[in-house]
Amino acid sequence: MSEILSIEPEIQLPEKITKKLLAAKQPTWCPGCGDHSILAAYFKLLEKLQLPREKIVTLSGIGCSSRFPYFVNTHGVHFLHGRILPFATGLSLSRPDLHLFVFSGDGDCFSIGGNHLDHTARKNPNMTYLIMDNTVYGMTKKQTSPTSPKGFVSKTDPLGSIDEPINPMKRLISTGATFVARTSSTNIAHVMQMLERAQAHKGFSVIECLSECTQFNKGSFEGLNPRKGGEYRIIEEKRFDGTPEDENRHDVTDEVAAYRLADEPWPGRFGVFIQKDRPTRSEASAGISERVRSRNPGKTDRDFLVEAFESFA
Amino acid sequence: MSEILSIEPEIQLPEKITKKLLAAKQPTWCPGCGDHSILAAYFKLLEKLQLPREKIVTLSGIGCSSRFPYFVNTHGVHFLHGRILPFATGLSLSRPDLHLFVFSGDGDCFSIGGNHLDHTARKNPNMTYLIMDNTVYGMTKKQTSPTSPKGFVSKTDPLGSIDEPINPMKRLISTGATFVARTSSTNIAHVMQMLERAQAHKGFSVIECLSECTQFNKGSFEGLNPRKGGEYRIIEEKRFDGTPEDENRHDVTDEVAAYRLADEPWPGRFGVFIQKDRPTRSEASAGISERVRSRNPGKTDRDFLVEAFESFA
Amino acid sequence: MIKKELLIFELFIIKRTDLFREAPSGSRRIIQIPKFKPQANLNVSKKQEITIRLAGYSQDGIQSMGSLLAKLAGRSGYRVMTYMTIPATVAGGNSIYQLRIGNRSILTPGDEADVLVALYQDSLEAHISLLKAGGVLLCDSKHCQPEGKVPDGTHVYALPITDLLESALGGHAMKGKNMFLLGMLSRLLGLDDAKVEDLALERFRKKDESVIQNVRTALMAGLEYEWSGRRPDIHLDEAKHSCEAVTMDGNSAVAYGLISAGVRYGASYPITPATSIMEVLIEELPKYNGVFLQTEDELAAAAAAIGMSYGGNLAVTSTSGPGMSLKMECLGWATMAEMPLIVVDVQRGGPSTGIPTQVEQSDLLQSVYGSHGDAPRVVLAARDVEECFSICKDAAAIAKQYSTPVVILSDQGLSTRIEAFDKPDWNTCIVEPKLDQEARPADFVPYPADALTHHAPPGCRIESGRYPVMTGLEHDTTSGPNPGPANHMTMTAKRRKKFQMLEEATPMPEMLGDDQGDLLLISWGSSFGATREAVMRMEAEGRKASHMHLRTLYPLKREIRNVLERFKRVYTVELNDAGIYGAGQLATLIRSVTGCDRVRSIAKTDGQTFKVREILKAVANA
Amino acid sequence: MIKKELLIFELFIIKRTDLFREAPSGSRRIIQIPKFKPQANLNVSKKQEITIRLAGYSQDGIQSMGSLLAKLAGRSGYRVMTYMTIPATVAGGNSIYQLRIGNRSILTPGDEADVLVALYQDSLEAHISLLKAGGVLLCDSKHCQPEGKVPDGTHVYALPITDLLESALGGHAMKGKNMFLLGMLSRLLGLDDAKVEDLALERFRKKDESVIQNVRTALMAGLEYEWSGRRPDIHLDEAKHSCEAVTMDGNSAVAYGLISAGVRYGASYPITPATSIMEVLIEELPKYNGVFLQTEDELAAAAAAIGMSYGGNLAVTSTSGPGMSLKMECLGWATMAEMPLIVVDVQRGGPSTGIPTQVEQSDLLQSVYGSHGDAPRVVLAARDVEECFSICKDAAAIAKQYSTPVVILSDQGLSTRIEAFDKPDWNTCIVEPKLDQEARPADFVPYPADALTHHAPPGCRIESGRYPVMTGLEHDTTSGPNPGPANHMTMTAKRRKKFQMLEEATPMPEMLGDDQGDLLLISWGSSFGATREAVMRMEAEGRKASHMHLRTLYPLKREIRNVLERFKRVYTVELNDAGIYGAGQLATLIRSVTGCDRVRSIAKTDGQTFKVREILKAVANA
Ligand SMILES: Cc1ncc(C[n+]2csc(CCOP(=O)(O)OP(=O)(O)O)c2C)c(N)n1
Ligand SMILES: Cc1ncc(C[n+]2csc(CCOP(=O)(O)OP(=O)(O)O)c2C)c(N)n1
Ligand code: SF4
Ligand code: SF4
Ligand SMILES: [Mg+2]
Ligand SMILES: [Mg+2]
Repeated sequence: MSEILSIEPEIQLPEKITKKLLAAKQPTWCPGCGDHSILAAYFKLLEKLQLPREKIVTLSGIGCSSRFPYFVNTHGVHFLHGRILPFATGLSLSRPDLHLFVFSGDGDCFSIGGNHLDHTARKNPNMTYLIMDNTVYGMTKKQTSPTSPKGFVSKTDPLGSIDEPINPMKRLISTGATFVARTSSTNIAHVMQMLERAQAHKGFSVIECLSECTQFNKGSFEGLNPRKGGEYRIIEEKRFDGTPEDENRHDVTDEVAAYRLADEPWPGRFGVFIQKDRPTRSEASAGISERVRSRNPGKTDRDFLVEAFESFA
Repeated sequence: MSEILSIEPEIQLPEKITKKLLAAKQPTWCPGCGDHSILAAYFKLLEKLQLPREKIVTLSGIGCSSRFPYFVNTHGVHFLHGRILPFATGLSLSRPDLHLFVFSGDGDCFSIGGNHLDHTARKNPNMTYLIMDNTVYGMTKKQTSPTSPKGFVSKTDPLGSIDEPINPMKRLISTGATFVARTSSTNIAHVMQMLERAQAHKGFSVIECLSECTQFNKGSFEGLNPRKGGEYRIIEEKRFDGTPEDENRHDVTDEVAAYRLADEPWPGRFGVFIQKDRPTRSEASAGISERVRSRNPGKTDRDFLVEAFESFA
Repeated sequence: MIKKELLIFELFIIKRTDLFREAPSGSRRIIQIPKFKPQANLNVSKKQEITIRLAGYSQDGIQSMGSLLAKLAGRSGYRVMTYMTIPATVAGGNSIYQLRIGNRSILTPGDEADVLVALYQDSLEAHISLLKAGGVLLCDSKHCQPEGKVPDGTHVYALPITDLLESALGGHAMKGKNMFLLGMLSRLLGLDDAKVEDLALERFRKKDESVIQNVRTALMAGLEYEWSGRRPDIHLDEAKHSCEAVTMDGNSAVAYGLISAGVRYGASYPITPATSIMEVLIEELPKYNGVFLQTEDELAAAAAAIGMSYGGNLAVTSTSGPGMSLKMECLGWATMAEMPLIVVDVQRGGPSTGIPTQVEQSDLLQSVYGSHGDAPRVVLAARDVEECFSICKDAAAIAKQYSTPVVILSDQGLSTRIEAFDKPDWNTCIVEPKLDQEARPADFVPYPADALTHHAPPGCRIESGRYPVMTGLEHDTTSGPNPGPANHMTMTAKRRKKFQMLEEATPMPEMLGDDQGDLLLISWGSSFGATREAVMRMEAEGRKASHMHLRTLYPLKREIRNVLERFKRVYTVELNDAGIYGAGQLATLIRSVTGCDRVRSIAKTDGQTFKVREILKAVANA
Repeated sequence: MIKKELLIFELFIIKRTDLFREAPSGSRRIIQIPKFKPQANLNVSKKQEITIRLAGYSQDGIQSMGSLLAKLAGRSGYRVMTYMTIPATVAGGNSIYQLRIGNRSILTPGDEADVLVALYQDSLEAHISLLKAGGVLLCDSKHCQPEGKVPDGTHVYALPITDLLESALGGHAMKGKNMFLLGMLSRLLGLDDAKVEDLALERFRKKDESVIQNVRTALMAGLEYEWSGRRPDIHLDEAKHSCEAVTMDGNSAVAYGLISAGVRYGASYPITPATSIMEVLIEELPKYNGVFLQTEDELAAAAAAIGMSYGGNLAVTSTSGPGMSLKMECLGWATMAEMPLIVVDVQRGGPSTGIPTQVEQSDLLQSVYGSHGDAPRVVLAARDVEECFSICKDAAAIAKQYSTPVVILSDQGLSTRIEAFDKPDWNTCIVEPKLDQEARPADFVPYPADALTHHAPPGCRIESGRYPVMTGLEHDTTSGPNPGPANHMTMTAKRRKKFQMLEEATPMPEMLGDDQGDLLLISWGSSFGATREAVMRMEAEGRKASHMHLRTLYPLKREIRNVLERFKRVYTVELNDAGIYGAGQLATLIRSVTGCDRVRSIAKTDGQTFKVREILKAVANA
C-alpha cells in the first residue's frame, strides 16, 4: 500500500454492516435448534438495512432464545426473565434515535412476562419484538410452557399437560399492538420478510416465530413443514383492488378478522395479522414537551426550575 | 319463652344466610360510590344461594374496591395488589369444597395483576371473579388506570391520558376464560343476575362491572344511564329455536363473535359474552390422582413413601 | 430555654372561672369593621416560636389552610415545619395539621402545641392533651363544649366561627372556616395582612370569581375579627431569615432535587406516600424534554428506569415499601451490570401493606440486603425536607461515578411535611445532563477489573468492533458471560472494591457535642430532628449527650466505631422495631459493621414521628 | 490419617519410564473371558475410602454412570458423596462427576481424587492436577496422550476403551463407555458383580431389548476386563453400614422430606437448580391426593402457596435466588397475616442471574431481611442431603406451631449431590396432614395479643358469627384493619414475641471440640462437611480447633455469644463474599446479633464448594 493511502481519512465513512462484522460469539444453541435460523435472518436484515451500527441495540430476556444478543456484535442487553419489554420501553422513550430489536422465548414472553405485553402495546414504543416460540422451556430442560399444546409430556406434566395453552396470536391481537405477525424459523425468507416489515413499522411490532427445540421438543412443528406433509399457509392481504378475490383477503387493520384467523386450528396461518397506525409514545411525549415548551418560549432548564421554586416561595 | 324452648337443639340447623348476618363493618366507601351497589348485589346473591356460610370465602386484592371483604361477614382475605388470582387459584385447587368470590379493581386486575388473568383462565379453577371497574385509581386518588379512556385528565396525565386503554372484554375473552360477562353497578338487578350465572358456572367466571368513582371520576358512566340519555344495551343470547331472529342473537360459545361484540364502541353491551364448558383444574387434578391411585389400589400415603425410597435404595 | 417559655405562659394563666367569657355574642357583618391593630394595645412578650395544631375533619380544608399558613411563615422570613395526618380512607375523617413557626431553625413540628384550634368536640377532646399547660385553645363554640374537658390554666377562646361565617358569607357556610382561621391566626401571629391576602388569592387564582369573593370575605372576617377581651397571646418575634425561602413538602423536594441533579427520565407505579414524586415529575419533565412513565407495576417501573439509565440518561424509580419488595430482582441486575440508577423509597408503616398513611423507617435492611446474592448498593437517607432536595445531587453523582444503583430513603413523615428553607444556590446546584455518545477507542474494556466501570451507552461507536452486552450473568471484563471460578472471584471483588472506595470517600458523619462521653444518640433519616432537639434540650439542662447523624447508610463508615467506643451508652433512634435483639435496623447494621455490641436502640412502631420527650424519657429510663 | 494414606500410595509409585505399558494391545470379544478374581492375586491394603473423578463430555453419560456407581456403593453398605458440574449450556460440554466412597461417614466429595478417569485429552489435562500424588489415572488411549502431562509417580493406565467397546458392541460405539467403566470400577473397588448388573438393568428397564443388550455387553466388558500387568490398587475395605441405605440427591430429599412432613400442596416456577423439587412433587403428590402447581412466575407461585396454606393445608414454594427476590412481597404478607408457609431456596451463584449452575450461599441476608418493613421469618439451612430430608419436618412443625413462613436454604451443591444415608424411621418421620375444620367457639380471637396465632381456615364455623379477614394491613386481634399507634406497637410486639419464644426453644448449636480455645470455625448449610473435615484433620494433626454448626439461622440463638467469647479466633466458613467489612453473610448476622466483633469470615465466591485444604490454608494464613 502506498504511504498516501495509509493516511486515516478525515471523514469516517459509515461502516458497512456485514454478517461477518455482526457475528460475535459462536452460538451455543444445540445443533438444529430453530434459533440459528432466526439469527441468520436477523443478520440478513441488518445487512439489508445498513443502519448505523452503533445505534442498533439487540435485547433479550432469559432463556435459550434470549442468549441471542451474545451472538450479535451490536450494543446488547441480556436482561431478566420476563422483564425485557419494560426495559426496552424505557430505552426507546429516552432514546428514540436508537433501533431496538428484542428477542425472547415463549416462557419469557407469555409466562412470566405476559403482563408487559399489554402495557407495552398500549404505549406503542418504537421497537421490533420477536418471540422465539418453541412451545417448551428449553433453558431449564423441558417444562411445560404456556404455548405447549395440551397433552404435551414434560417434566412438569409427566402425564401430559392439562392447562389450556395460550394462543399467541389471540393474545397479541388483544393487546392492541399495532403490528402483529407470525412466522416460522423453518422459512428463513419469511422470517426475514416479517422482520423487515416489522422494522419498517412505526411503533410496537411483534412477531411470533415458531422455532423448534430439537433437544426437548423434536418434530413439534412438522405440521407446517411441506416436506413432512404439513402446510405453510401464508395470509393473503387485501390489495384494495376492487377484485372479487380481494373480498376474501385479509384486511390487516381489521382486528376482528385477525382474531378470526387466529381462531383457526393449528398450525394456522403465517404472515401479518395486524398492521395499523397509531402515534408512538415517543411522538406523544415529544408532543407534550412541545406544547409545554411552546407556551414558554426561550426558557432554559434553569429558568423552569427557578420558576418552579418561585411557586413555593 | 318457656323453659323447654330454651334448650339448645341437638342438631344445629344450617344457619339462614341473611343480609343482616352478612353485613360486617359499615362500608367506608364514599357516599354514592358504585361499589355499594355491588356489595348489595352480593348480599342478595348469598341470601338467594344459601350456601353453608363457613364455606364462603370473599377475597380481594388492594384498592378501594378491594376493601370489599371487610364489609362481608364470611371468611375473607385482603391480599396484595394484583396477586389475588393466584392466591385464589391455590385456595380453590386445595379446597374444591369452598365457594370463592373474588373482587378487585381495574388497576388491581388489568395493571399490576394482568398476567394472572391469562394463567388463571388457562387453569379454569372454580371461582367467581368480579372486577369493579371505575376506570381510575381510586385508592391512590386519581391516577390513570389501564381502563381510563384516552384523554382522561388525572394526576399522572395532567394533559389527558395518551396510552391506549385496555378493552376489558377483549382482554378477558382472549384469555380463554370459560365465562365472561359485563355489567354495571347502576343496574343492581343485572349485577345480581350476572353474579348468579357466574356462580352457577363451573370454572373460572369473570365479570367486569362498571362502578362509578364519584370522588375522582364523577359522571364517567353517564353514557349507559338511560336517565341521562344513555343506553344500557343487553346482549340477546341465542335460544337455538330456529327462528330467524335467533340468527342475530349472540352465541356465547362463539369466541370470535364475542370479540366482535367487544369491538363495538363504548359503552358497548352488557351481559354474557362467553360461556363454555371445560373441565376445571380441580377436576383434572383429581383425575390424575385417581389414575395414579387406581394403579396402586389400597396403598396408603406411607406405602407410597416407602416405595419411593425403595427406588433410591 | 423551654423552661423560660413555660414561665412566660404561666404569667397569663387565668382562673378556670374566667373561661369562656371571651366569645362575642351575636353576629354581624364583620367585614366593615376598621382594622384592628394588634401591636397597639398589647403588652406581651414576642415568641421565638409557636406551635399550632389544627384539628377538624378533612372536608374543612384544614390541610390547605395549614399549608397556606406555612407558606406565609416562609414568605415572612420565618422557619416552619409541619406535620399532618392523612385519613386512612378516601371518604374523609379526622384530619390534623400542626405547624411550628419560629425565627430560628426548627427541628421538629413540636411535641406539644401552644395553640390548639378545634372545630368539633371530638377534635377538641382528642387533641387537648397535646396542648401545652397554659396554652391557647381556639374552638368553634357552635360545635364545642370545652367546659370540663380542658385542664386548668388553659386559655380558652370559644368563638362562634360557624355563625360568624354564616353571617359573613350567608347561608350554610360549610367552606370558608379555613380562610377565616387563616386570617385570624395570621393577624394574631403578627404576620403581614397583605401577604396573606396575596397568598390566598394566588391559591384560588383559577377559581370562579364567586369563590374568590367568598375566600376574600372569609379571610377578612378572620383578619379583622374584633376581640372583645384579652386576645390570645401568640405574637411572633421578628423574623430573622431572608424572605427568599421556599416552603415545600418532602416529595416535591425530591422531585425538584432530581431535576436539579440532571435527572430527566424515570418510571414509577402509584403508591402512597410516594405517588406525588411521580406526579410532580410527570408534570414537570416535559418542560425539560424529559419523560416520566407510569408503568403497569413496580417491576416494570424498575426495568424501565434501568433501560433509561442504560440509554445513558440517569433515571429514577420511586416507590414505597411494597413496591420496593417488587423491585428487588431488578435492583440486583443493576448491581450486577453496574448500572447507575436512583431509587427513592418513601417508607411507610410495614410490614406488607401495613399502614400506608403512617410513618416508619423500616426499609433500611431491605434496602441494603434485599436482593439475592451479594448485591451491594448505596443507601442514603434524607434527614429533612431540605435534604430531600440536596441529597438527590449526591445520589446522582455517586450513581454515575461508581456506576451503581443508589437508594434514597425518605419517609411518609417527610413526604407530607412542609418546611421553609432558603432557595438553593442555582449556580452550584444545577447539573446539566449530558448524554455521552463519544466513540470508545479500540482498547475499551466495559468492565475493567481494576478501575471503575463507565458504560458506553448505545450510540457510542466501539472502535474495536466488539460491542458490549450488558448482562445479569456473571461476566468478565469484556462483558461476556463467564462462570469461571477465578473470574467470579475477580468480578465479585471488583464490585466490592468500589464500595470500599466509596466508604473511604465518605466523610465522618456529622456530630453535635463532644466526641466522647456518657451518651451518644445516633439518628438516621427523619429521626434527625427529634434527636438533635433532644440532645440540645439535654445540653441546655446541663446533661451531657452527643448526637451523630448518619446520612450514608451503606456503605457505612466503619471508623464510626472509634467514636462509638468512646461513649458509655450508645443508642440509635429509629422508627422501627428493636426486635428480639434490642437493635433497630440501623443498630443491626452498625453492629454488623463495627462489631460494637453496646449499640442499642430507642425504637418504636406507633406510626408517628418521634417526639422529643419520648427520646428524653427513653434515655432517662435506659 | 491422610498422611498415612499418602504413604501407602507411595509404596506403589512406579518410575516414569514404566508408564503406559499396562495397556493391552489389540482387541477382542472380551465377553467370553472367564471371570477375573481380583482378590486372588493381589496383595494390597484395602482402602477405607476412595475418591474417583470422572471427566468427559456430557454426552458420554458420565453423570448417569456416576450416579449408578454411587447407588451401588450405597446398596453395598458404603457411604458415598458425589459432586458434579452441570455444563452451562444445554448443548453439552465438559462434564465431571466425582465420588467419594468409604466405609465411614463421608463429609465432603473429596478435595482430590485417588482415581481420575479421563476420556479425552482435554479432560485429562484439565483435571490431572486434582489427582493425588501417586494416584491412579485411567484414560482412553484412543483420545489421550498422557505422556508429559502427568506428574511423576502417577499410576497411569491408558486403556483402549473406545476400541474395546467397538469390538464388543460393533461399529462406532459412542454410547456404552459409561457402562464399561461402571463395570470396571465396580470390580476394581471390590463391589458385588450381581448388584451392579441388577442396578444397570433396573435403570434401563424401560428401554428396548437391543439397548439393554448393549448395556449388558458393555458392562460385562468392563467387569471382566483382563489386566495384563498390575491392576489399579483401589480395593475398598469391607463395608460397615447396613445395606438399608438410600442414595439420593438433595432436591429429591427435599421433595420427599416435604411429603413425609405432611406437605401435600405447593406451587413453583422452574428455575435452575431448584426445578427438580417441583418436578418430583408434581409427579408424586397426586398419589397423596395433593396438587402441585406450575405457575406463570414466582410471584404467582408464592401467592398460590399462601392461598393453599390459608386453606388449612401447609404448602410449599420452591425456587432459587432470582425467584426469591420476586417472592419478597408475598413473604411479607405471610409474616403480617401470620400464615404458615415453607419456602425452599436452592441457592446458586449470584447476584442477579449470576451463575445458575454453580454453588453459593449468598441468599442468607435476603432470606432474613429481604422484605420491606419489620418482617421477620424463620430461616433454616440443611447441611447435607440427609438433612435436606429431615429439616422439612422441623420446618413444617415450626411453620404450623408459630404460624410463620419458614425458609429452608439449600444450595446448588446439595441439589445435585448424591449421598447414601440410612432410610428414615418411618414410624417417627411421617406426619399425617390434618385439615382443621373444627368450629371456633364464640370467644375465638384470630390474633390473640398474648398467645400464638392459630388460624381458623375456611370451612370452620365461627360461632361468634364474626368471620376473620386475613390481611396485609396492620390489624388488631379481631383481624380488622387498625392503624392506631398503640395497636401497631402491640401487634408488632406480638409478631416479635414468637421469634423470641422460638429463639428460646432453639437448642444451642452442635459443637465439635472444646467449647473454648484458640480457633472456632462456624459453618452453616453445606459448608458443614468441609468445615468438619478440616477441624477433624487439624485435630488429627494435634492442632486445636472447634467447630460450631448453625442450623437455625433466624432467629439466631444469641447465647452462642458466650461460646464465641471463649475463643481467640472465630471464623465463619461460607460461600459468599466477605465484603468490605470482612464478614460473610453469616458473620454479618452473628455480629449484629451478638455484637461479637472478632467474628471474621473464611469466604469465597468461586462457585465451587469448599475444599478442606482451602479452609486449612485460610486458617493457617489468618
Ligand atoms: C425470575 C426467574 N425465574 C426463573 C428463571 C429460570 N428460567 C430461565 S429460562 C426459563 C424459561 C425458558 O423458557 P423460554 O422463555 O420459552 O425460552 P427457551 O429456553 O425455550 O428459548 C426459566 C424458567 C429465571 N432465570 N429467572
Ligand atoms: C405493590 C403495590 N403497589 C402499589 C400499591 C398502591 N395502590 C393501592 S390501591 C392501588 C390502585 C387502586 O386502583 P384500582 O385497583 O382500580 O382500585 P380502586 O381503588 O379504583 O377501586 C394502588 C396503586 C400497593 N398497595 N401495592
Ligand atoms: S435446548 Fe432446545 S431451545 Fe435450547 S438451544 Fe437446545 S434446541 Fe435450542
Ligand atoms: S374514592 Fe372513588 S372508588 Fe374509592 S370509595 Fe370513593 S368513590 Fe369509591
Ligand atoms: Mg421456549
Ligand atoms: Mg379503579
